[in-house]
Amino acid sequence: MNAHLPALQVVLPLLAAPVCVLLRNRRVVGVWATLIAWASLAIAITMLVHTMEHGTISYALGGWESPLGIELRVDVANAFLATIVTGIASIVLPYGPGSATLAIPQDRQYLFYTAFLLCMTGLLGMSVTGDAFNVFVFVEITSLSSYTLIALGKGRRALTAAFSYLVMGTIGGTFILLAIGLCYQMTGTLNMADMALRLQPVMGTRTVLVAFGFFVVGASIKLALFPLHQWMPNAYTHAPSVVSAFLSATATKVSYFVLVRVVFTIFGAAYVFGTVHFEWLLMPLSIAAMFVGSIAAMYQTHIKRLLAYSSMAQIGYMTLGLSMNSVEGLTGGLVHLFNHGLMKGGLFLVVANITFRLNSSKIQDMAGLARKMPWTTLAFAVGGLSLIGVPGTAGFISKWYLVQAALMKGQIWLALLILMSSLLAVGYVWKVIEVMLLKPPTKRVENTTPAPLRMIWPVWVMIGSTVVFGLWTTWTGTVAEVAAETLMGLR
Amino acid sequence: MTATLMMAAFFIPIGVVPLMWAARKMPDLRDGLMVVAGLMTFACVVGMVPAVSDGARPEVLFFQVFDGVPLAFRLEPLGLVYALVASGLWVPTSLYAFGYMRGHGETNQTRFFICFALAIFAALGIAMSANLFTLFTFYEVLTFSTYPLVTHAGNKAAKRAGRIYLGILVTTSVTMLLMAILWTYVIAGTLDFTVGGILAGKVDGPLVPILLGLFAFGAGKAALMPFHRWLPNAMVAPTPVSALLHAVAVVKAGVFTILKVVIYIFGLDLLYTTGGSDILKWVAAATILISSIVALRLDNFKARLAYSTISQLAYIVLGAMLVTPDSVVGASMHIAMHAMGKITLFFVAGACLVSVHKSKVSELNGLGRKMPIMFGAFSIAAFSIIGLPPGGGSWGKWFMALGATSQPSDYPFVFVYMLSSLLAIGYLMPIVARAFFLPEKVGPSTAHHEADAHGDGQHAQADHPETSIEDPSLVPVLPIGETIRETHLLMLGPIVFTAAGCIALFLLAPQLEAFLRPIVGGSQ
Amino acid sequence: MLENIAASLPPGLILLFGALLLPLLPGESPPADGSADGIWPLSGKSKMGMRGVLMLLLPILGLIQMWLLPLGHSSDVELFGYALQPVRVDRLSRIFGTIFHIAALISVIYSLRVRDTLQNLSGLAYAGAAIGAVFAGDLITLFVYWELTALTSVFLIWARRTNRAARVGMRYLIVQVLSGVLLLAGTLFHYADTGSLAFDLLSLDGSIGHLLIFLAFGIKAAFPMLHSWLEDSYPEATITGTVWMSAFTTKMAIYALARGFAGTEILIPIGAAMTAFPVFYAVIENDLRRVLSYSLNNQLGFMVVGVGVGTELAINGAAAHAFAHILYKGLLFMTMGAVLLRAGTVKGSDLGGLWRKMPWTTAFCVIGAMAISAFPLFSGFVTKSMILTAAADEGYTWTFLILLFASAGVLDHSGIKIPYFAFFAHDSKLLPKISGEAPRNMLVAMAIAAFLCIAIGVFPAPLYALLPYDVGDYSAYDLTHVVTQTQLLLGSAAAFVFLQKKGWYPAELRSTVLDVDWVYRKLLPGGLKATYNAIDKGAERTKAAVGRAVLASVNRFGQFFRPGDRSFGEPWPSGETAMWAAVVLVAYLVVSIVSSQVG
Amino acid sequence: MSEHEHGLPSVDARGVKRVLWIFYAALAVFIAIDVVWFGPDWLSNLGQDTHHVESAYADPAHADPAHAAPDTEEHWPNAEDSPQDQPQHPVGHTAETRTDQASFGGHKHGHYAFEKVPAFHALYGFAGFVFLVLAARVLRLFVMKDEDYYGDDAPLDAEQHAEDGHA
Repeated sequence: MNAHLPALQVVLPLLAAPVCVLLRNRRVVGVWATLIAWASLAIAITMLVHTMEHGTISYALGGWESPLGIELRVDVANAFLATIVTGIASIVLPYGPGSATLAIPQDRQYLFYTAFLLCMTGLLGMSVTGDAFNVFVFVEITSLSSYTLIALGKGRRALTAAFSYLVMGTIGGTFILLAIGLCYQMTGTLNMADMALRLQPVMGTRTVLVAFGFFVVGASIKLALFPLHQWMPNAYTHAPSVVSAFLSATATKVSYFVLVRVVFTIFGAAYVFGTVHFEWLLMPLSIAAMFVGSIAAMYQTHIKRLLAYSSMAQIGYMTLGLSMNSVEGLTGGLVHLFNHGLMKGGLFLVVANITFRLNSSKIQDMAGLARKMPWTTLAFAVGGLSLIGVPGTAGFISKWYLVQAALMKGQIWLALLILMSSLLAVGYVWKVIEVMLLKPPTKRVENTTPAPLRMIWPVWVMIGSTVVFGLWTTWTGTVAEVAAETLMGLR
Repeated sequence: MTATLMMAAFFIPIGVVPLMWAARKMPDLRDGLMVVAGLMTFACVVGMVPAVSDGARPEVLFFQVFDGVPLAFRLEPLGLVYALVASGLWVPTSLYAFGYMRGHGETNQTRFFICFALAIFAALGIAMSANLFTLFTFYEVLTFSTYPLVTHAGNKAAKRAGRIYLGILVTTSVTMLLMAILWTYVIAGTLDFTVGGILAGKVDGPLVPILLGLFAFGAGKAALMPFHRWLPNAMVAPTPVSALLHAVAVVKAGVFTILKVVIYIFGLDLLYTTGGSDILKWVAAATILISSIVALRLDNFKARLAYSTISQLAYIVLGAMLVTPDSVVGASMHIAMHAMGKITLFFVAGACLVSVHKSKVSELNGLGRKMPIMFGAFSIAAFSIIGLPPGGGSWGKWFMALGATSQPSDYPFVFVYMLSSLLAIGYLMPIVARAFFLPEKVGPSTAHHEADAHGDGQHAQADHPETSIEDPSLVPVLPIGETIRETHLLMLGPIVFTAAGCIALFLLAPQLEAFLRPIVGGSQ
Repeated sequence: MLENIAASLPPGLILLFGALLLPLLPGESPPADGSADGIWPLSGKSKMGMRGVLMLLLPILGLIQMWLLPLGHSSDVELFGYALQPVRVDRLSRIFGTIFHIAALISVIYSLRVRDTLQNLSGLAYAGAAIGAVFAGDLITLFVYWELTALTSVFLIWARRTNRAARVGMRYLIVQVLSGVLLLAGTLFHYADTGSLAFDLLSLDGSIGHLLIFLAFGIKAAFPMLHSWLEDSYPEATITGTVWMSAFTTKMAIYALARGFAGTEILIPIGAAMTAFPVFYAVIENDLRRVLSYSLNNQLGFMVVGVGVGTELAINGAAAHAFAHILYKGLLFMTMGAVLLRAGTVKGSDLGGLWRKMPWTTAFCVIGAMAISAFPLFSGFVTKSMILTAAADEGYTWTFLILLFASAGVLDHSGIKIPYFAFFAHDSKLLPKISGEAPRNMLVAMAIAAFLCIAIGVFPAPLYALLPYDVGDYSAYDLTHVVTQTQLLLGSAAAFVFLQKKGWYPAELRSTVLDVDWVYRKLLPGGLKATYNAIDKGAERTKAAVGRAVLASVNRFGQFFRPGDRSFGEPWPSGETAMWAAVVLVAYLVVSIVSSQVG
Repeated sequence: MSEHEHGLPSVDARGVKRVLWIFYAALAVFIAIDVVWFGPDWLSNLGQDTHHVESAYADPAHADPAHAAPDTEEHWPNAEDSPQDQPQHPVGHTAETRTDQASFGGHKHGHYAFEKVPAFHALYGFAGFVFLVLAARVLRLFVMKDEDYYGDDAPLDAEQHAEDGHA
């Protein structure tokens, strides 16, 4: 049974998506999608446990053995990622109706679920596949469905945002396709593991160099690495909040994972860091992302855009972890991938609650909100503390690993930069908290009521888990460390 | 058994929070809950004293967080003293706070008291932590749980103060304290507080002062100059906050951290032999003197006390940096001594504000005639802060200064301690002189509400209502005889209690010293 | 059994804690405010009340208790592992303890009508602390009492309730506590050096600890240059406060010097200077209580010389002189207090002819003046001569001559100037306003002191029996002593007559006379103020400049990030983003090429 | 003039003179005692120094207090009241040298030759007093200032300079 899980993981949401179109009824569809997400989560967790205990699962799709056939290859890292994606989906989907009622006409809500499930399929596919071309396919599935999801947002700017994302996403996808093509040209295989083996003799060629370059830039666009992040703020701002929550927590993360895969599995650390010195490019860009993203966030007047820029900064931490080329660094990156998913997802859900009641995402409109929506405000505060990296929250754990990695490499200046950039988070988080806590309430706030319970509990599941995973790191820390070791080939 | 008590003491303050929230519509019940919780917590902490005094070191391990770094608690004498101070002063402060908050007609009292309980919870967490990670965790909890207290007034001044408060505390703790902790972790592979230190033999050369500096400045709550600005700014908070948190729990968390690091992370021998603390000694000495001089010139009552606190904290830091057994024990004793004295002073400052609407030193003329008990208590506490018998503060200073006689290069610090006593007289005794011996001024008083306590020119905003008595049973004066009109009993009681505590500490100092001696390897 | 009870209690504590009972007893509450010039009004009625009874009882009980302690009695305690000796009774401490109790009793009688209980409380506690100090057998106990004397006595100044008194009190307190902390620092060093805290002969042996302790004693003993706190504060205390203060602090310091630094030769020139320089100031000072303060300083000089000489005779002389001095100086301050009470001022320039209204006070003042001038048959004569003889015995010729000169000076400022300008000379304009003689309790107190001045002068034997060392057959009353001393006094007096007739004697002028306290009252504050202002101004300017610069740069910075056209906070057009993709790609290639060159 | 203003008699000039005469007489008597009683004694000893006790400090054993240290334990007579058990004084000097000087009468004694000069003390007192007063007058030129020179009577509030929250 376990052997079939990787296939099931991808196929289940893929098959469930068209069913949504058939069902149509928004309530039924909502329940259906939620069930699928939960089932996927169960599969992902099973895979994760299995891989932790028994090692990699390899599944030959259609019985065609690799390298000729398509291989689904699940190691701890893949399973970890799949768990994140399905986990976030499991929380966001039950929440969906609340947000959906606001943003999307009722008769078209089944489309939301369809697109959502397709998006999930793409993300899971990217997570579990061992085939390079498959990656491209799933990237495109993800991208196309997410354009749809973003375009579902209210107002015309959602369309422009989606379009802008489409343009950038297509460029990214094309770059990835180019890279795969070049690699195929050099190796004649599409299976990643096989490709890695066959690349070894031709490593010195320009073609490989360029192929890696295209991979890097393509993936960087997808994961919104500075300065290729431009699609992101608009997309997150204008998409329905629930979509922002899901995408911010998963899409960029999976893209990050693809980059990690490319670096370690296909090209290998020796080539990437030894020959090309990719870190010379990646590290400055990551640091710039950390600072520019946080500073830009500080100047935002809309809370969703603020969170989007914050995401850009947080992605900088992850890529920084990658650029350190050490188990600790990569562990930090992967832990942050998980933790940031939780907190940013949670925060976007908080925002969804607030905009649901206030019908505005302007920070100024939230004055005195603490008195009217205490639990929501508290959730924002906890999530914000996690972004800052206060101990006891998940954000602290990531920071700990990253700083530790920097110190172990003897790069004290880097450790200091990480810590200082995390301070900038205080700036943009507190900008909001101050308004919510200390400003006298506006009329709009005075007339509002707390969000309904069905919208509060998913928020608190996400936010609560940032606290849980901020103290109890056995799961995240260990898994991420094993995943990092697996990726780096140390296991 | 002791471990059970420890966990009880740890969980009661946070356990009472939901109950208080549930009772938010019934202020009397809510406040009663807090007092009960305070009494229970204190009882638990006191209950541990005999065992710890006999050498027990109760431990509780929650779970591993990082490799070799668990969330764990372990109580030793220094931590117990800090816990005793924080929990022991919680009850009187609660009572005082009821009188103050109601008498002053403050809003958002539930939020206030809940944050208060959280702060105590964090302080106890700090006191009992078994390693630097646990300590840092609760250190930050303390920072954030006190933010709503500092900004309680909600006006512009409070907002500004809140920014400075958070800005300095978070900046220092993240860029320096956390850096130092991680650095230590990378070097030593552990963060446990260990008798004799964990860094001995692992660091040398300039790394010792650098690391120690990161710790000392990183513990921004210790308000070592130049990271002291948050403390006077935090004085916009309601006085109970200034009293318990910004004179006791929060600032002591800073110096407690420094002491813990010096004793259990570096170890006295390492610092003494390498001279790693030489620079910081001078920083602390400069802080003592400069802040005292600033205090001399301040007219705002609470601001003056705040600078006095900065100076007193630097005493403790200097005591720690002298790294002799005597000075370290003295510094540890001074945590309790200063807490008891300074809380009294703040109580009096707050009572002046609530009862007679005076917030400036120059407005206190003649108040001692009206309120002899209160200002008598003030005088005793002031003696303690100055370091004069019969105030407990004199013993702390004795041991710290004794530590400075151990080597000639430290001799100047003996004089720093002595000179600072004189400066303390200069800024505290005029208050006594004015209150008791100058005729009361007639004319409009300038302070009507807390916002003015921070006299940066930004006066209260319109959103802060004029002082009104929320509860008519709490008229904030207690008439005794014809001319004497003391402050309300809910405030006067705690004031007398803590002032008596100053004298009690003077008498109990030998026991305290014997209790603390094991932390530097002395006999039980 | 009585002895056992007495032995369980350190001397001084009866006064110290008994005083705290005063406010608890029923008594007249003080009026709402002080009188116009800050002199606390005395009760109009002569009702003594419960408080008065207690006040009288305390010194008497204390004295009895002290005398029940046998010589050699000591109590030992261990504190922090230090061996402490809170009580040690020997002859030196007993004579000081005795006179302190007597002084307390006289002061109590003098203060009986003071309705400001705080003054009485402070005075009694102050006396208790001073008594405790002279029985302290270790340095920590000494320090505790040492500081307590400062803390309790400052209220006697502040009790005048004027701005001036508030200032003076602060200065006084700071100097007194400076002495205390020096003692503490010295104790620390002494302990670090020797591991002992016992208070015995310390001597100046070059160790920093002993030097600090010496300075601490020196401040309270008003050594030259360290003295001005005395002249600054004593005249500013309340009427009764000055009487209390004149007895204890300085004599406690003399005791401490005798205990710790007997025979320290540097004390001889110090003491000699102390006897000499204040007399010049006393001549030109207008405030008669300040004149007495200078005189007090001068008398301390004699004692310091005695301690410095350090022979048995000299120590005896110092102790005896302290004993006698407390009485006559107290007496003189009491008379001046009475004048201040009735006339409202003690400025020489404003007084004169008061003998008409206050004959008894005048008589007591003259007795005090004769005692301090050391006329034969008065107490000063039998004690001062011991010091002079001891100094001469040891061959300190110059010291001897200076002491002789100072004796002549004493006659001038205390013997002549005080009574002459207050009670005689030309009649004051204030005279009609003076209601009459001092209140009866004050007169009683003065009478007791005056009686003792004469009694000691006539029958010195009981005092001699109390002295630390056996006096042997020393007698002040041999013909040489009497003749020479009388000659000296009469010769000086003749000079006064001569100068007065010539019109050379300086007139009493309203003025302030500068002393070394100018340094910390004018020079330092002025300098500090200038520094502060400079710092403030500088800080303000820097703040403004930095503020502007920061604001400008933040604005510029913000322009770049704030949402708006072409800023970072706003997404760019897709084309531009695509261009950035190309840029990153190029950057990648550059990096990889460079790295391949390098690597 | 004060007589009328105060309604009180002023000091009687004759009374003062009478007192002064008594005073002069007393002075004369004491000088006479010196000259008549002690005079011959002085003349016979002219030019000789009287017994001059050497300073105890001339002896280094006495001068250096460290040598006295062994005695310090029992420095002050603690246990005993009786003279014969008097402990050693640290400086080591005793009352023995005083025995010949305690008598009332006989010859004038003193430590120094100059003391035996008749009326020395009277003259010294006179000269010293005149010097003192004249020197004080000179001193006055330097140290005398206005009565409110220090401004101590001003209200205390003037001393608060700093803005709160300064530094």
